[in-house]
Amino acid sequence: AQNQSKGGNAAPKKTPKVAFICKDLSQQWFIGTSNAMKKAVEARGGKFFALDCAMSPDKYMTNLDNVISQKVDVLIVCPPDQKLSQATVQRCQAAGIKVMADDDGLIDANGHHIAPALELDAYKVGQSQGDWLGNYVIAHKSDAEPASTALLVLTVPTVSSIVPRSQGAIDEFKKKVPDFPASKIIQSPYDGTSDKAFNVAAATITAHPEIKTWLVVAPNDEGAQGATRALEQAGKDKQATVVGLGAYLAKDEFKKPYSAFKAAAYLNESEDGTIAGNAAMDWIQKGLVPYAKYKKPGSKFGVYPFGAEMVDRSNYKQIMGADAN
Amino acid sequence: MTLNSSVEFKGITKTFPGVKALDGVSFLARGGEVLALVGENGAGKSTLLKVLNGDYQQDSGLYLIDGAERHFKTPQEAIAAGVSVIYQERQVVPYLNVAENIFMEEIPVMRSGLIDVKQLNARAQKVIDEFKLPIRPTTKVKDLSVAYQQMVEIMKAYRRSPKIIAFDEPTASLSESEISTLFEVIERLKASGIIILYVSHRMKEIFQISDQVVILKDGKYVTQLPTRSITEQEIVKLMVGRELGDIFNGLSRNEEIGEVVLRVSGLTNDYIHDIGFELKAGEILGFAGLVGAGRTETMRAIFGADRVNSGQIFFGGKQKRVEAPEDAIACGLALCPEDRKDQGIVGGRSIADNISLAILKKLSKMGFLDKPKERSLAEDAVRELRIRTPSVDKKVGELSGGNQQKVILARWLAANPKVLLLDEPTKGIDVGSKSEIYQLICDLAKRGIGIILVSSELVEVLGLCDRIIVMSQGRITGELKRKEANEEKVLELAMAGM
Amino acid sequence: MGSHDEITSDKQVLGLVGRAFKAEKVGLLIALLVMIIVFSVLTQNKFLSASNIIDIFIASSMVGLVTIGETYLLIALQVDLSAGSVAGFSGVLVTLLLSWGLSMWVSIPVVIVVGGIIGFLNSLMVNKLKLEPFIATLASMSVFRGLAYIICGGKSVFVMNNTFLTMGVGRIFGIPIPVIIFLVMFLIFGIVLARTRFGRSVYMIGGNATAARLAGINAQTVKAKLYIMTAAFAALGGIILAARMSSGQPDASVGLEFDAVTAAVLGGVAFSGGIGTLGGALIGLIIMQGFNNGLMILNVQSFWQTVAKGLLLVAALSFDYVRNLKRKAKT
Amino acid sequence: MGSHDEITSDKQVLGLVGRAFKAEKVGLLIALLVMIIVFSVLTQNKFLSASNIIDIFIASSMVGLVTIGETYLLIALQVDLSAGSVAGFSGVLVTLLLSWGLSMWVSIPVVIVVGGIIGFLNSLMVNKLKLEPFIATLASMSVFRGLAYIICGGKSVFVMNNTFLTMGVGRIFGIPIPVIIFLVMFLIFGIVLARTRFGRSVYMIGGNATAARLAGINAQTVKAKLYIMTAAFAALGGIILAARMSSGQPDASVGLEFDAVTAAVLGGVAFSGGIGTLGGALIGLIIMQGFNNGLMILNVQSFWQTVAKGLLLVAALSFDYVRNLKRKAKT
Ligand SMILES: Nc1ncnc2c1ncn2[C@@H]1O[C@H](COP(=O)(O)OP(=O)(O)OP(=O)(O)O)[C@@H](O)[C@H]1O
Ligand SMILES: Nc1ncnc2c1ncn2[C@@H]1O[C@H](COP(=O)(O)OP(=O)(O)OP(=O)(O)O)[C@@H](O)[C@H]1O
Ligand SMILES: [Mg+2]
Ligand SMILES: [Mg+2]
Repeated sequence: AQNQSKGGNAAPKKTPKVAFICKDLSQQWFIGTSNAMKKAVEARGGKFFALDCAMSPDKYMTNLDNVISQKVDVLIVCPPDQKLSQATVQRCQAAGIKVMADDDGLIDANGHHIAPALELDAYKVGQSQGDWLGNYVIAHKSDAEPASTALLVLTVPTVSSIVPRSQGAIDEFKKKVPDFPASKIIQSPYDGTSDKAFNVAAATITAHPEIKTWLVVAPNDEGAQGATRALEQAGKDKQATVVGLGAYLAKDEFKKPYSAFKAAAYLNESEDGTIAGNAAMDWIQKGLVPYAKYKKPGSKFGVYPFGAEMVDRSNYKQIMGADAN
Repeated sequence: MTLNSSVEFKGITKTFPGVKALDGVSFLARGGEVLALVGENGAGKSTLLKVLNGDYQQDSGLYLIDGAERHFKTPQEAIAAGVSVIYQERQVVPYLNVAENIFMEEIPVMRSGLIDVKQLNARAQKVIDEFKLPIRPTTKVKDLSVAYQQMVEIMKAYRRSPKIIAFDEPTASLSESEISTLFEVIERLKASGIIILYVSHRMKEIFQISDQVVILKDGKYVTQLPTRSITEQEIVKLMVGRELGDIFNGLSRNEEIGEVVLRVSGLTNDYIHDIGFELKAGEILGFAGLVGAGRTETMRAIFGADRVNSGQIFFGGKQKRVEAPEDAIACGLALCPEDRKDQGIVGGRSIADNISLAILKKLSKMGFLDKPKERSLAEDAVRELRIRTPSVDKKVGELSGGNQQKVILARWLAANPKVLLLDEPTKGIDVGSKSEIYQLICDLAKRGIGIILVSSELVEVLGLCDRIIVMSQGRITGELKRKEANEEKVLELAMAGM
Repeated sequence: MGSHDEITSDKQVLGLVGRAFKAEKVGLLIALLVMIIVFSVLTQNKFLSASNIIDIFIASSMVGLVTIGETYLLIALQVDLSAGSVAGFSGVLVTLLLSWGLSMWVSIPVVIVVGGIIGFLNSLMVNKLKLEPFIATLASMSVFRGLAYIICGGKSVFVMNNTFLTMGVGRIFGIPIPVIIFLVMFLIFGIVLARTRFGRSVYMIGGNATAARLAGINAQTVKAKLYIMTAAFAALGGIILAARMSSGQPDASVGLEFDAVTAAVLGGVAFSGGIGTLGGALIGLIIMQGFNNGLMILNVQSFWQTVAKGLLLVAALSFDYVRNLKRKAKT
Repeated sequence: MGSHDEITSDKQVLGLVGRAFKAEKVGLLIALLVMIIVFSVLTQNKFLSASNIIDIFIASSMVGLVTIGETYLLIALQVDLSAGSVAGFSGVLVTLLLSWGLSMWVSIPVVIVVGGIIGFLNSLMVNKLKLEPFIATLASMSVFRGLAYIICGGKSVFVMNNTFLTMGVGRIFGIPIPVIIFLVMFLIFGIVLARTRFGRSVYMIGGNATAARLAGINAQTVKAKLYIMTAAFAALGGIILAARMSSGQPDASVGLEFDAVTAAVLGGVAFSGGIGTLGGALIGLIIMQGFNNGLMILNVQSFWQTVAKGLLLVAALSFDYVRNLKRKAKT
């Protein structure tokens, strides 16, 4: 492996080690990002391994202990909760390990970034859902009968990174369709699975028999799919519009002749992983602090704004490429 | 010495759903005397002791100890007041050792709060020595035979130095030697002025140990008499309400012994060695021996309930592999187990369910149970064996000990096998019912069923069996024909090699 | 004697309304009634609308299948914690098979058989390795959840096969097919449990395994059947869920077994074995799912839903408190 | 009798090596050893490095505290499924109290007392409402997880208090404080279980409840103590975790109770009550956490880790297979 460290220290170094502590490696998104990271790191002669927290803060701490013992060069983290940021940075500093964040930034009590981050801004992703839905409503005049139209926002209140997605969707939608009555925006909790989303959506439909046109935003594709099936079951899918997030289930819904599941925020997992993996290797091999060019005045670290792209029936193939199959 | 101590029951009444277990029972027991409490199965003996122990609360009536009215709300209060009751059902903690069981609520501790193991074991050893038993304080109770587990219970009650001690059928699983040790202890307790209540169905013991007899019938007090002033026949008549002749002479026996139905040879496992014998159709074969002789283990080995290291089993001349009870049952074998509580009853289920357990196949068509038939079968059994219960729907766990035993027996009598192994079948059954059960056994023999009767009650083996095999220390030490057998000969063989 | 006869005939009168309405279940029925009344009032009768009742039954259908298995198991003093994982695994497997082009008439039976094999493995651990059911099935819970992810690489699998989807969303006389499947299974297995030799042996094994064994009941065979049955039901449930959602998801049905066990226990099945009926379990299931549904209609905040569910459990079971008081007085 | 004496003295010889090394635990020790050897080889000795051993113990510390409680409970034929929720709730509560400006010397005791009260509530359900422990604590699992979210509005709470954080990350003679706390607790409660009257009464209740009752042992009091103890340990664990994470998180420690029960059972504690020691549970715990750690070092893919964990459970418990074979013969 070639070493191009700037200090002119030409002594051969051992293989660089990059670790990724991920909040949930059972999610398709993270599997994709971690695979892309691995590819990027290994392509440049590094060694990469990923550790799963299964959404548990305890496992995160155990994993952290573990990578510190293993003396990795760069640690990429996506913590199950951002309140773990300071513990992470302190521990890594003490151990002399470079740490950077992926998807969720590492922030202090005031919300300032305390490590470089590629941030999947959950709020922004939500906004793009809200934006799409707002445009759709305007274009199709879906809100012509306000008394019988409602927006169902499925959300998972127990997962801190999901809450802002829903909020972003609501805020942006309100901005686009300012006349939409606030009383017709219904937030309902589910647990992230299709099954529960189905039950919640079905109960909400029952609770509001007067609603004929349902607009639904879900923070993942499972939720959107469950809601779609519930709408079909209640016979209300033809007038409904469901927006998901991830597009991994949406792409197949698009292949059907009709589905109320009409759009999703697509996140490019391999792009995310590739950027992060390369940034980590640059840090080790070139001493370049990641994402420095995104540094805003006054802040210590740069944050790469990783955004989502909305896909629907018309454009998913070109935007998603191989992911569309 | 408190020779004037006493316990007096006045009008004790206790009802369970559908049964009046005790109905105005009054009597008095004095210190320095053994009072035997007798009555048929379900007469209310155990219930009375549980009331005294604070385990059950009577509906009405009261009891006085040393003239003062007492009312124990928990067994704990009873223990504190010097009452110690040994229940009919063994109550040991299997994974604790002997010493810990004996001293359960009074384990000695050091000043640090830690258990004083040395003292605990020393004190336990002392009690064990008083009972002259060859067991160690540190042995886990689960590793003891049933008899020694029973002795552990007796020692537990004894070492509390109680004022009143009550034994509920303590000898049901003991052999002669333990019984005589127990009786020595009881004599000593008696001499020190303790009040002793003694429940048993064994008339011999009652005359041997008791001073007073109280008879209960259907939950009611019948009479109290000095033991000296009454005969066995009189007691039985008062208990049962009719005369019983000599049980064994009155039996109508099977005279036609048929072909060999079961042959065992060289049967060996961890507990038994080289067991071999033959059983013929219509024959009643007794197995005698002291506790721990290996009779139970022999039956279990034949039945496939225990592993066998070597040996062969032949049914009707054909060698069969018996690896599990199903195999044995398929060959026409049935085993009525010795341990009622752990291996016999399904306490949470009804009498009918329990009686039909071994014949579910016969009772069903295409997998569906014929419930009316099951019920009538159970009702017949209840009548025939005089099981005291309001209905066949009652949970077996709520029956008296003797009645539970009758249910188990009814299960196996209904099974109608070719070979029936009965291990202590009359344990805890009252004298009145015994004669009926003996006749039932004889009737089965007449139908050509080969029967093995394992019993620690020698009179039973001698009176009922055509032939007696005696075991000692896991081996067969001899075989006696009915005509030549007597108590001395059996005992001699039972002690052989010890 | 007299008084008891009266009791019996009382019971027989009640018995006319069916086994599920036995005196012992009065507490349960009161709980069900109270729930229905409270939610009907709170939701202005939406709770009792036909479409909502169907929703409750749809939500019950999958848990319901597993509840049958868990009820049998609990009565026999066993438990299967792997049901949720098996359901998840089966949902992924069936959609994978379909996506490889296999016909659903092959895929479904294959997956149910695979479920049965998993159940058989569970029973081997219990019967042969003598592991505690709780631990043995906790192990397979872990194994099959892992395999669910592995076989699909962590990605949900989409199904397009319309005949297959009908199984999840089709209706017959207005009743969704999953509901029909689950109710028919309840009926069949309720009768099997209450009326057949096999059902009886389940009770007897739970009541005293040693006694049952000595009476010639092969407890190991019975247990094997129960584990196979439960896992097959879980597989069927997973298949139906996949058909309902038109995708197989590796993270589906986590905790399904706990819901099923909770439903059974709410319905009077005891952990101590030997007690309970499938009719009771059905009521328990409806109480549980009805309650969840009611909270959802009311759109109660999710955290409070969690709290309320815990309280429901305690409250519903405390309806039996009076009975317990009596029992306590006796012991 | 002769043969029996021999067996006992055999045991005594083994007993010299200490209680934890009793014949019954040989299987367990072999499992531990096999695991250590295999991982040492596979990880080129990284597994046995001092820092990794400390990692294993840190990872064990929180589960360990709850394992103490669950071991006691299982021996007494009880179980507490709410431990993880109580830990999560306590972690949030303590950080909230700290964030309101309370001193840690007030906050910590308060939270442990609150934990104890939760335990007491659990015991009330079991003792007074006569609910099955599994169900009673499943209910409080739900309730207190909900409350954990409610008290913090679903958002984790940050802590700055450095003295408090020391409790989670500080070291004494190079050993992390959580590890010290957990080992000291194991020692103390190990002695209490093995050598005190209270400990014996736990075995008695689990071994034969009727016998215990007749001997005047107040099972309800003992159970109440056990539930209080377990919940207090869970609270302590939650506090320590919060200190390690410098934040209280409402979703922390989900499933903690299952890990604790698994550790105990791996260590020879039986679900049937009356059997097991804390020494065994400690070995079980180390096997479990060591295994997790080894898989992590080897960077086994997470799905395969899930599978492997299930297989470990089966494999480790099957080391007792031979012993079980004997037992089987005697049913
Ligand atoms: N817990 C209970 N629930 C219901 N009925 C009971 C209970 N305990 C005892 N009984 C009933 O009370 C009656 C008296 O029983 P008890 O055990 O006192 O008889 P016993 O004289 O000891 O008989 P045995 O000689 O068979 O031991 C029986 O009919 C029995 O069924
Ligand atoms: N569960 C057990 N654990 C250890 N040893 C046992 C066990 N059961 C029986 N034994 C031993 O096996 C031997 C034979 O016991 P067994 O019960 O067969 O005798 P038995 O002749 O039937 O006497 P009993 O009159 O008690 O039925 C005894 O030495 C006994 O201690
Ligand atoms: Mg009795
Ligand atoms: Mg015997």
